[in-house]
Amino acid sequence: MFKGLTVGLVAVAMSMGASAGASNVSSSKLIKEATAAYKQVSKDTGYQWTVSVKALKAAQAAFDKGKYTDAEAHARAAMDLIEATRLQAKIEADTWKMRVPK
Amino acid sequence: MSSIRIKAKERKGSVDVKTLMKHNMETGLRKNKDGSKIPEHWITDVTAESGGKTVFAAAFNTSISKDPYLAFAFAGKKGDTLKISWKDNTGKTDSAETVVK
Amino acid sequence: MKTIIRSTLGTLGLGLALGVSAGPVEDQAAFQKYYENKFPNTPVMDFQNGVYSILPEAREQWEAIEEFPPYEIAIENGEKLYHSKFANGKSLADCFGPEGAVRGQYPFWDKDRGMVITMERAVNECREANGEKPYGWKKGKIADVTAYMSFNSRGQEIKVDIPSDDPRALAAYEEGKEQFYTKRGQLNFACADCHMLTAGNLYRADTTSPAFGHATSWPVFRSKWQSMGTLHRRFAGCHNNIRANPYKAQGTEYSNLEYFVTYMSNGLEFNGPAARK
Amino acid sequence: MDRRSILKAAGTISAAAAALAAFPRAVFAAYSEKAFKNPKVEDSLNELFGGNATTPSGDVKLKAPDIAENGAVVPIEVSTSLKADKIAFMVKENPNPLAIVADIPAGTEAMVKTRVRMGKTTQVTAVVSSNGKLYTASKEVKVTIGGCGG
Repeated sequence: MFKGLTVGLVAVAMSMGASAGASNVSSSKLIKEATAAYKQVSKDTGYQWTVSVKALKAAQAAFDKGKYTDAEAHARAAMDLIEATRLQAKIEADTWKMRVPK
Repeated sequence: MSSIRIKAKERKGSVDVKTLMKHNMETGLRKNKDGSKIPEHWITDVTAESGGKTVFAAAFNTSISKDPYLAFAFAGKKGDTLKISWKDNTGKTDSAETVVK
Repeated sequence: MKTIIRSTLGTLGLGLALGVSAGPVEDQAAFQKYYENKFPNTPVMDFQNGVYSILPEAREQWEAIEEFPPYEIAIENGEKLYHSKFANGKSLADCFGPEGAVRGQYPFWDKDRGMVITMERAVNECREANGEKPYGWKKGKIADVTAYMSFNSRGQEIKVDIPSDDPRALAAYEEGKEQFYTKRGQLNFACADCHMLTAGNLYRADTTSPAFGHATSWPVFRSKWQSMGTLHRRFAGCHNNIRANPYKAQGTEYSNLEYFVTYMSNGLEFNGPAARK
Repeated sequence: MDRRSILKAAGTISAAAAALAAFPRAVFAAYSEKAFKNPKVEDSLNELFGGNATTPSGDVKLKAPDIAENGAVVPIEVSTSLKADKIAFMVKENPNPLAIVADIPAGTEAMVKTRVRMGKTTQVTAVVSSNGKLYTASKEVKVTIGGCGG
């Protein structure tokens, strides 16, 4: 049942380790990409995970403080969560029907 | 409108009383959004009188739930008046009267 | 990551048949049957008492609360609001009758407008039609007024209708149904996961309630909130719990979900307002 | 109302004057700082009853849930077949255990129901004062942290 959570946590952990050499420019770009992905998923699926919103906000907050490495980590985490949301929607598009009792 | 709701019903010479008092019963432990503590504010004393006599009284701590509920029973009959009053730690008071059914 | 999510599908083996059932009537019968089989000791009409229909220990505490329920204050406030005059001299009573005992008529499919009308929406539309500002959707005055109206409607049968001459009504129902059965949020839960497949199980310290009977008792005074709230307030709370962004109260998603969930409780009675944990 | 609390009440702001007038001056228990704002059950009992020796008794009936649905609103009921003049209720693990003291004048049933707050799993105790002695009944109430906060 908590597989979705695991996905999220793994995603965050992976992202944290992969953001060396972050700059104003590169983190700004990542945040923009994540925000664009967020908007696209909203459009496509009609819903979001709360944690994606939080990660995006955290990325922006870190960016505003000049902590670009953190900002990139949060932005990557957001992207992964947003991607997982898209995947969930894709799987569920038909799977939900299996749960209807007959 | 009084903060006190009373239901008083006689059954074989005994009056069952149920009362609910609208009061926040602030414990002093909760915090506002800005982090400041909400000061304690609670009903300290409740009294019930009927026929010129106190038929029940209670003192509360802050651990009584929000909108305190009390139920008790006293010797009385249909048609008696029952008055319930409370006072809180800020000196505020309220009271309400009902006729026993 | 994909493999991780896919593996969830593999663990779905819950003995459910594939495929979608025929229509709303069959859906409802199968839905109700599911709960009757799962909780054979619960009399059918008792499902309208929510989780207390399956938890004797909690039921005792609930009954103690019901001796003088906290929602009585809301009913009194609601009565005042219901009869208080708008600026134009009218009141809610001009829309819903002297006591507002109309709970049994909602939610309904409005053919002219092509949408589900909930009782909360009807209240606010009555206010707006009379030049008043609408109440907020989730708590406060809307909950007080509907508490009064629901109280006066207690015992009315739930008989939500899906007009067969308007395919959009069935589409709205199907949308609500999809909402109910679709996994959402980072925790990957559907309404049906907690309130159907594992209804009655513990989630940390809380036992989940059966969805059969979910829509009967609103608005509710919830101890957790220490205040009254509407069904859509609770929907939003549930979505937050599974880490999905809630939809807007009274938006299409929640209105259609209410349409479906209430339809599933057809045959039970409206018994709101109620006290819940 | 004991002497000390009358003096205290009279000494507070003017609004209290109205409060005092509205409130009957009888020998009934009134809120007292010493009894209620006190982490020690023994001290509270001393303050309330002039002694803290208690005896568990099957004649004291305490109704409280084994598992509280919500720690903020736990329904409790205390009653006794003893001839009681006061009933008190304690929540051991609360910062100040004493929750309520009720007076039972002649003619009033030795019974009280209310709803109390409990911060965590705790022993709760009903204390009945009868003919100058204190009788008790206790049980444990489990308070759990919910999983579906919403």
